[in-house]
Parts: sequence; structure tokens; C-alpha cells
Amino acid sequence: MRDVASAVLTILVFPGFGFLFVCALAFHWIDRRVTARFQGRVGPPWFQPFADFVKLLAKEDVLPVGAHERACALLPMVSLAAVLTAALHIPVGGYVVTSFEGDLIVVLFLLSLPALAYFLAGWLSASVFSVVGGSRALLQYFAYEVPFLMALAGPAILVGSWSVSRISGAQSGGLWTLLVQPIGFVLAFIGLIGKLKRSPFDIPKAKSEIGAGPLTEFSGRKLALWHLSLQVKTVVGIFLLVDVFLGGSGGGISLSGVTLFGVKCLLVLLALSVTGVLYARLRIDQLATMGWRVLAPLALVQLLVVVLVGG
Amino acid sequence: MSRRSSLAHLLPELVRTLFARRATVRFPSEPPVLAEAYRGRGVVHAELCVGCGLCVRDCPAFALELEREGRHRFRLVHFEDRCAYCGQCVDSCRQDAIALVSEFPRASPCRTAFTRVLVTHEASEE
Amino acid sequence: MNVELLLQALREVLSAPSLDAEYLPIDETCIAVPAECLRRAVDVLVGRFRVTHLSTITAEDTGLEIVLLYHFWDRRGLTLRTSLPRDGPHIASLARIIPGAIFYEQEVAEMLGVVFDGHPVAASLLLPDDWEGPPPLRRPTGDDV
Amino acid sequence: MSRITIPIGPQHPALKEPLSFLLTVEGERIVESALRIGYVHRGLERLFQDRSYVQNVHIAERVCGICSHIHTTAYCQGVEALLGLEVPRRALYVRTLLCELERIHSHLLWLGVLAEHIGFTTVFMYAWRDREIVLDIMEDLSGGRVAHAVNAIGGVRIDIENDHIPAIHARLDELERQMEMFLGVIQHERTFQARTRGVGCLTQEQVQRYCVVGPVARASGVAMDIRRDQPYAVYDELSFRVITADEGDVWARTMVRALEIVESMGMCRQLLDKLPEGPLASRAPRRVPAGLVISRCEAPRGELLYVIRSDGSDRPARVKIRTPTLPTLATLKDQLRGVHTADVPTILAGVDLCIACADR
Amino acid sequence: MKGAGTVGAIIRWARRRSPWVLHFNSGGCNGCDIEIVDTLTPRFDVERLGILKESSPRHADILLCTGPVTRQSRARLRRIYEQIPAPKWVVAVGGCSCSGGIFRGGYNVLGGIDQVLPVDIYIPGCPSRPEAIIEGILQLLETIE
Ligand code: SF4
Ligand code: SF4
Ligand code: SF4
Ligand code: SF4
Ligand code: SF4
Ligand code: SF4
Ligand code: SF4
Ligand code: SF4
Repeated sequence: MRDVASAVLTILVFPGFGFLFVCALAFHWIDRRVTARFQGRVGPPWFQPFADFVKLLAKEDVLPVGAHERACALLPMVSLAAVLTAALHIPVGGYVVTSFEGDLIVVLFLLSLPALAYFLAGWLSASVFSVVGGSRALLQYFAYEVPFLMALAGPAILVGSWSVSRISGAQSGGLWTLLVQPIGFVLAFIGLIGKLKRSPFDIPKAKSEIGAGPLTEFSGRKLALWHLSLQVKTVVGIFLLVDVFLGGSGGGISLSGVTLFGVKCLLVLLALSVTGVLYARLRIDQLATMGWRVLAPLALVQLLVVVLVGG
Repeated sequence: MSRRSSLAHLLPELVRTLFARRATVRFPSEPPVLAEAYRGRGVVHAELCVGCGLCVRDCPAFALELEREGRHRFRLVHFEDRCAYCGQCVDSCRQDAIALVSEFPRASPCRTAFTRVLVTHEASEE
Repeated sequence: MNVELLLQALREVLSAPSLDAEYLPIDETCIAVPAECLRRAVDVLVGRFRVTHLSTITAEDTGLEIVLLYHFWDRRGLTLRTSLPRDGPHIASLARIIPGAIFYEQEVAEMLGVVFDGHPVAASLLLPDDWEGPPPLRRPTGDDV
Repeated sequence: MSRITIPIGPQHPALKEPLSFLLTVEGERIVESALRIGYVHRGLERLFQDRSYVQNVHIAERVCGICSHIHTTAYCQGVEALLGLEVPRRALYVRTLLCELERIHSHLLWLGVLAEHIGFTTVFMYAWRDREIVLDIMEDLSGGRVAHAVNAIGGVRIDIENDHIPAIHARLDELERQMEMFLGVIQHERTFQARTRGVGCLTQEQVQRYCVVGPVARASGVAMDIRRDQPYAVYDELSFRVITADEGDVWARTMVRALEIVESMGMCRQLLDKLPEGPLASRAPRRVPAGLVISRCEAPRGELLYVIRSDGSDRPARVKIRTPTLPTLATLKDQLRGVHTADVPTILAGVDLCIACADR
Repeated sequence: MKGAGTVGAIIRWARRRSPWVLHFNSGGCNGCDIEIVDTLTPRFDVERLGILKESSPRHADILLCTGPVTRQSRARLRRIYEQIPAPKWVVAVGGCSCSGGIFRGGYNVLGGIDQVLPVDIYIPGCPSRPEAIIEGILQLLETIE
């Protein structure tokens, strides 16, 4: 009985959904605030993401004629569910809900589901902007996904395990994967920006070009869920990067470990914000070229080095 | 075109911005900063206004109306929602009776709030 | 741009010896040409004198006729002036010689109802699609009032 | 590949003003575009005819909210020519100063809009932040951030106090530092270049065929500038360079405008230093003698034309406004053919579309 | 969603703190438009008040209108308004969107926004100052049930 209770607790509260929800809103706020500060502005107050979320929940939910209603209702939930499930396998400061050999693959798969849902949302919501946004999302997916996967495969091969927890734990000796595979980290970082559709890779939702991209026609609750799923995805992505490349919590389960983990996460978030602030958005064909001509070969080289030297 | 280091040309400015004096004015918790010359709400010095209507004639937005009742009775009415805050009335008035003060006109949910009687000239000195 | 040379050339080409220039404020010269000669006059301007910049076309309904002013510019202004009857005004389009004239002519066409023969576009430029009534810059005629 | 039609506008984030495009695209390439303007058509030329010369100054100010001052300059200059009125030199200096300040504000605003369109939000924020420096100068001088109400027929309505001049210089110093930063970014930032180089190219020949004016023409190597070629106000007393470039793409237009800001700042300083003493306005009669005048100015976006005909009464018989945007609009069809949809906002921003003025 | 109980209070609180705006210019001169954009940029930065400028009507709560309504833009204005999900509010920014302003009486001008849509708050000025726009929006938020 206690086991069940604690399992429920880990899933729902920490490090499960409740914690993720809070983290998602907090990270989103920090991101907006930091961006604003760099741009010479003040930025939103701390409760902003929460207010936005609640407001959207309480708004009318309409879809244009011709949109596929069931799918449009389902897709944001699929997207959210996928990232939430992915989060269960990623250790947070050492705590992990479930862990098994090969969970990295599952995580990677779950993290790419939202991209698919996003693309479908574009196609099914009966608006030209969302269709264009959707097809861009798909193109972008192909451009970043391969380098991202290869970059994450590096540490896995090095450690000889496809479990996030193990890879994270293997670095407790102090030697972060970052130091061994710096290129891999950079690639994973760039891939993450692409995955999160953040500036400068916010191509599928480029406001000035195609409205709000695939989400143009979504409103109210569905929009709130989309936003939430993207925010959670940001958190999960950052956790993953910290675990795989930055040594996670530094081993063991302790308060200092959790703090360390938190600090690392914030640093990655800061890096994401700064990158977003520094560059102009690329065009989809430029990103595709970059993905295939630069990132993918680099990832391949990194992987070869790992296999030949480390493996 | 020199291709200096390709990374992050904005970085120095980013850092500068971070430590610079903040650019944001925190209106409404701070009062608005308006120039002295700002052309805001219209006011009329009633004792100077003679009801000549020069301001009405030159107003490009028909935002002033002079309602006459008899020779010595008039009301000068200002429609804030039409006014272009151009200051032409101030220039046209030979009595220096009308002015635009440094205070912006307030928003309102009701348009009737914008119709303001600037002068009611009831009796004459004679 | 040498106005004297230009005048001479125009007189020759249009075989109108009486053609003369009128000087307007702010460095502007105005030459009146008959409507049917306008196209040839522009040919001379563009082809021989390389005056290719057409600033715009002004049209005005004076109540008696429709006056068209073609404002060229080459470091100083040169205006070709021509007039059309108020009933069924039409004139050759310059769109072939000066593509930049397309929008100007379109605007004159909808604002005053002047027909430009050979103009490539028929749609309205500024007026709403469902515009009804006479062209907005036409003066009301006696019986319209 | 299938063709789809993308409607852009009249409400669209890439457009701060309404105009609409129908883009026919194959994949992400545009094969055909159709343009519709007229959403902001207010019938201003008719309004001009119905109101007096004095009232019209303020309507001219509201042809466009970005280059409001240049419109009143062109209008007043025309009416003054018809009246044969001598405008005091101090007034002309103040007028010119506002023209140049406005050019700086307009170009910075534009830089921000372009940056926003290529997803470079930070530069957008910085450009608009630093634009406030100019707005502050203008507000202190005239009381208006956007509509300055500086010009009147016969002169100006504001004065520059001598002890105010050092403060303006100080603000210009600040802006100068910021411009160095912007120029650095424009010249060196790779992502910025990737999005603007080779986009929206216009050849010199195209520019001449379409009678394009202003920075767009200058960026394609056509050195046309009314300020130099047919000086009005006091431009003949100032020294400045006419900036040109050869590439004819959006990047060249950015460069031309950025360098023009630098030139304009220099001109502002010269104006402040040389500011003569004297009255600010001559009295203008209400009735204007019959006649025709063509008044040209160099607006931030290029040649601006006011044609005014008077019939001797106190209201004009005809006022024709040709704003610089109209000829540029005509080139869009050419510029958009075959480009990537993602470049559409860049191209629209690149030519600095001004619809309020094109529609009137 | 009536204002009953805690849930109602929370929703009301959220709505007041998260007004996302959509901007539409139905015929103005850009003066007000640039002042609106100005409120987004560092000097005024309305994001600190939770205000975001959205690009899709579906995401917006407040329709910020500038300019008088011209014949050509009337239908578009209506359509955009209809696309905004409830609850929604309309703000008229600037003299010409309040009443037609200086453009009243033009042949293509229908008048202020209230000729087409129910307006919740009018912000006068030509152009309205950024502070006035912010104050107007905050005043509107005060009245949200
Ligand atoms: S009559 Fe009334 S308005 Fe006129 S001066 Fe006297 S008090 Fe003022
Ligand atoms: S400020 Fe201008 S628009 Fe307003 S009342 Fe005076 S003259 Fe009329
Ligand atoms: S305010 Fe001045 S111009 Fe207007 S009616 Fe009074 S005295 Fe005459
Ligand atoms: S008077 Fe009545 S109708 Fe007019 S604005 Fe006010 S509330 Fe609306
Ligand atoms: S009382 Fe009559 S005469 Fe005296 S100021 Fe008033 S209107 Fe003029
Ligand atoms: S393009 Fe025209 S309407 Fe637009 S900002 Fe420029 S001048 Fe104003
Ligand atoms: S070009 Fe545009 S911004 Fe410039 S004065 Fe004309 S309307 Fe205004
Ligand atoms: S209120 Fe004035 S500044 Fe604003 S759009 Fe209308 S005319 Fe332009």
C-alpha cells in the first residue's frame, strides 16, 4: 500500500507531473524574463505563465470550418502525454520514476512524437498558414533529428548503456561527457533548439511569415495544452542534456545533488535564451542545408571517434 | 567585407544592455514623462475667450464647436474624440485664450465623456 | 536637361512650331502638348533625352476639361500638360515606355474616369471593390447637383 | 508539386499596415503574386480640396504617421512658393533639422521592422529602444513624438532654445555610439547576412523602368537624392554624402539606410551649429493667388511630390500627393517572383512599404 | 464562467493579467500603429503587464483598432473580430478610430470603429501616446467581470 502511494506520489508530484508543471512554468518565465533583460526590457512578472495558462483554459474554444475536430482535440493531448511520459525516465537530481535499459531510445522516440503531432495539427486545422507551418515543421524535423540522435548516441556507446540514468550515473567520477564529446554536446544543444522550435530555429512558427504556424487556428484549452506541452518539452530536453552531458546530479541522491542539478539546468536554459537572443532566424532551406551538410557529418565524425577510440 | 569571428556580434551590446540604466519607464506605477510642449488636453481661459470662432474655423478635425445663443451668449465645445491635438486652435486664437496642456486625454468607455464644454459665456459685462 | 534643346526637338517631332514652355515656381518647366501627341513627346523625352523618371501623373477636373500633368524629373522638373474633354476622356497609355506609369495611370483612371488605351490592368487600385458612383475626384456637373 | 495560394493580409503580422497579397506557391517557392492596396484609402486628395490651406497642413501631417513632418514640409513649401512668400532662414533651419531627425527615426524604425521580420527580435528591440533617443529630441522640441505640428505656411511654430542645443548634441553622441554597434551587426553578423544578401534584388535598369526612388533606388546604384539634386529648404548650405550601393538587395538597402542615419546625424549637428538668429515665420495670407506648383522633397523613403493648384480662393483646387512608396510597390511583383516564401516579409520590409501614404 | 467563487476569482485574475492583443489598422495613418508597436519595445515594454501582441485572431483577447474604418476594410474588420474567441474586447486607439477624427467626411471613410464593432474603450489622441494606450487597456481590464 505504501509502495503504491509512493509510486503515485512520484508520478504525480515529484519528480512527476506536478513538479514538471511547476518547472515548465518557471522555466518559461525565466526564459522570457532573461530574454527581456537582454533586450533592454523588464519582462513579465513571475506568475505570467500561470495567468496565461488559466486564461486560455477559460477561453472559448473554436475551430474553423473544415478542421478535423477530433484530431485537433487529440493532438495536443498526445503531445503533452508523450513529453510527460518521456520525463518519467529521466533522472532529476538523481530521482527517477522508472528506469530500464534502453529507456534513452524510448525517451528520444517520445520526444519526437510532439513534432509529428505538431505537423499533423498544421495539416488538419484547415488554414493555409498552418499547412505551410506544418510542412516546415516536418522539414525541420528531418534536419535536426538525425544529428540530435547521433549526438546522443555518442555518450550511450561510450558508457555502453542506453539508459539515461546509467549514462548520467557513469559521469559521477567527475568526468562529464561534455569534456569527452564537446562536439556532441554542441550538436545536441543545436538539435534541442530545433526540437523546441526556439529562435533562431523558430521557423515553423515564424510570426512575421506564417502567423503562428500550425497553431494559428487553435484557441482556448487546446492552445493552452499546446503551450504547456512545449514548455514541458523544454524542461525535459534540458534535463536530458544535463543528465547525458553535464553529469546530472553528480551521483547519488542528496540535496546538494538536486541543487547542483538545478543550477546546471538553469545554465542550459540561460544558454538557450542567449542563443535565441543573438541570432536572426534562419530560413528552412538554410537550416536543412546546415543540418545535412554541417551537423550530420560532424555528428558522424564524433560518433566514429567514440566508436574507434572509446568503444 | 571583413569576416571577423562569425559568432555573436551582438554579445558586447547584450552585456552592455544588461548593466546599462534600464530603458523602461514603469508606467503606470511611475508617472508619465511628458514634454512641457506636449499637446494634450484642451483648456480655455474663460475670461479671455471672446467667442470669435477663429479656432473653430481653422480646426482641421471639426473638433470645436461654438454654440451661440444670442449675441453675447455662447458655449465653446471641444470633442476630444475628434481632436487631432494639432494646436492649430492655439495658433489661430488672437486672445491667447485656448491652450493644449501637457496632460494626455483620458480613455473612456463612453464617447459622451469626450464632449467637453470649454467655456460657457452666460452674461455680458455690459 | 536642356529645356531649349528639348523644346526644339519637340517642335520638330510634333511639327508644332508654336510649342512653348511656361516656367513654374520651384525649378519647374511646363510644356503644353496636344493629347494625341503626348505619346510621341514622351518617346522623345525618354528615347532622346534619357529623361526616364516619371514622378507621377496629376489629373484634375477643372469643371471644363480634364487636365493631365505628366511630371518628369531629371535634376529639375519638367511637366507635360495636356487636356481631355470631360465626356469620354481617353489617352494613350505610357505603360509600354515607362512601366512605372502603370500605377499612376490606374489611379487617374479610377479617380477621374480617364481611359488609358493599351493599359495592361483593369482592376481598381485604391477604391474599394464595391465602389459605386462617379469617380470621386470628378466635379459634380450642373445636373448632378 | 501542388500549387497552393497563400493570402497575406490585410491583417498579417508581417504587415503593420493593411495590404493584401495573394501568393501562389509551389512548395516554398512563389510562382505568382497579386497585390491589392486601398485598405487605407481615406480620400485625402478630396479632403484637401474641401478644407482651407491652413487646415490642410494638419491633414498633410496625417498622410502618414512615420514621415509626418516631410509631408507638411512639401506642402507648406509649395503653398509658400505660390504665395511668393519669403520664409525666414531660422525657420528653414528648424524645418530641415526636423526633416533629418525624422529620417533618423524612420530609418531606425525600419531597421527594427526588418529585424523583426527576419526573426532578429533583439535588433528590433534595440533599434526601437535607440529610436527613442530621437523621439525624445523631437518631443522636447515640438511636443509631439509622432505628429510634430512644426510646420506652418510661412515658417515654423516652434523654436530651439540655445541652451537646449548641447543636450541635443549629447543625445546624438549617444545615438552615434549605438549606430556603430548596428553597423557592426549589419556588416558582420552571419545570420543577418544569410537572410538579407541576394534577397529582393533590383537592377539599376529595373529601378529606372519603375521610376523607383529613395534608398531602394540608391541601393541599386541610382544616385538620386532631391536634397542634393534640387536642394530645398537649406540643404544647399549643408555638406553631406549621398549614400549608394551596387548590390541592389535587401542587405544593400540596410547598409544605405544605416549610413544615411550617420549622414543625417552629421547634418543635424551642422544645422544646430549654424542656426541663424531671426524670426520664425512670416505672416501668410489666407487666400492664395491662382497658380500651379510642383513641390518636391526627399522623404525618408525617397522623392515626395506635392502638386498644388490654386484658383485664388482660400482652399486649393487640387492637391496631388505622390508618395515614394507607390513606385516601389510596382516592383514587388518582379521581386517576389521565384523567391522563397520565407523571404516575403524580408522583401516587403526591404522596400520599406508605406501603405498609408500609398493609399492616401 | 461567471464570477462565482474562487474559480471565478482566479479566472478573473488571469484574464486581467494576460491580455493578448491583436492589432488591426483599418485605415489609419500609422501614427497610432507605431505608438502601439512602441509599447512593446524597451521604453514601455507592456510584456511586464502581461500584454503580448499576437499574430493570430484565435489567440487574442483584445482587438486593438487604429484608424477610421474605410469601405474596403470594413468586411475584414468584422471577420477578424468574429474569429476572436470569447471573451473579447475592442479598443479604439486614436482619434480617428474613435470618431473618424480628422478624416471624417472622406468619401471612403465610414467613421470610427463603433460604426462596425461594439467598442469597449475609446482612447483619444492623435496619435494616442503609448502611456495613454497602456492606461486605456488597464482601464478596460479593471472592468472585466
Ligand atoms: S461670463 Fe462666465 S465665462 Fe464669461 S468671463 Fe464671466 S464667468 Fe467667465
Ligand atoms: S488641437 Fe487641432 S484638432 Fe484639436 S481642437 Fe485644436 S485645432 Fe482642432
Ligand atoms: S478660444 Fe480664442 S479663437 Fe476660440 S473662440 Fe475663444 S477667443 Fe476665439
Ligand atoms: S453615449 Fe452611449 S452609445 Fe455613445 S459612446 Fe457612450 S455609451 Fe456608447
Ligand atoms: S461679453 Fe460680448 S463683447 Fe464682451 S467678451 Fe463676451 S462676447 Fe465679447
Ligand atoms: S509606408 Fe507610408 S504609411 Fe507606412 S509608415 Fe511609411 S509613410 Fe507611413
Ligand atoms: S513615404 Fe511613407 S513614411 Fe514617408 S512620408 Fe510618405 S507616407 Fe510617410
Ligand atoms: S488618430 Fe491620428 S495618428 Fe492615429 S491613426 Fe488616426 S490620424 Fe493617425
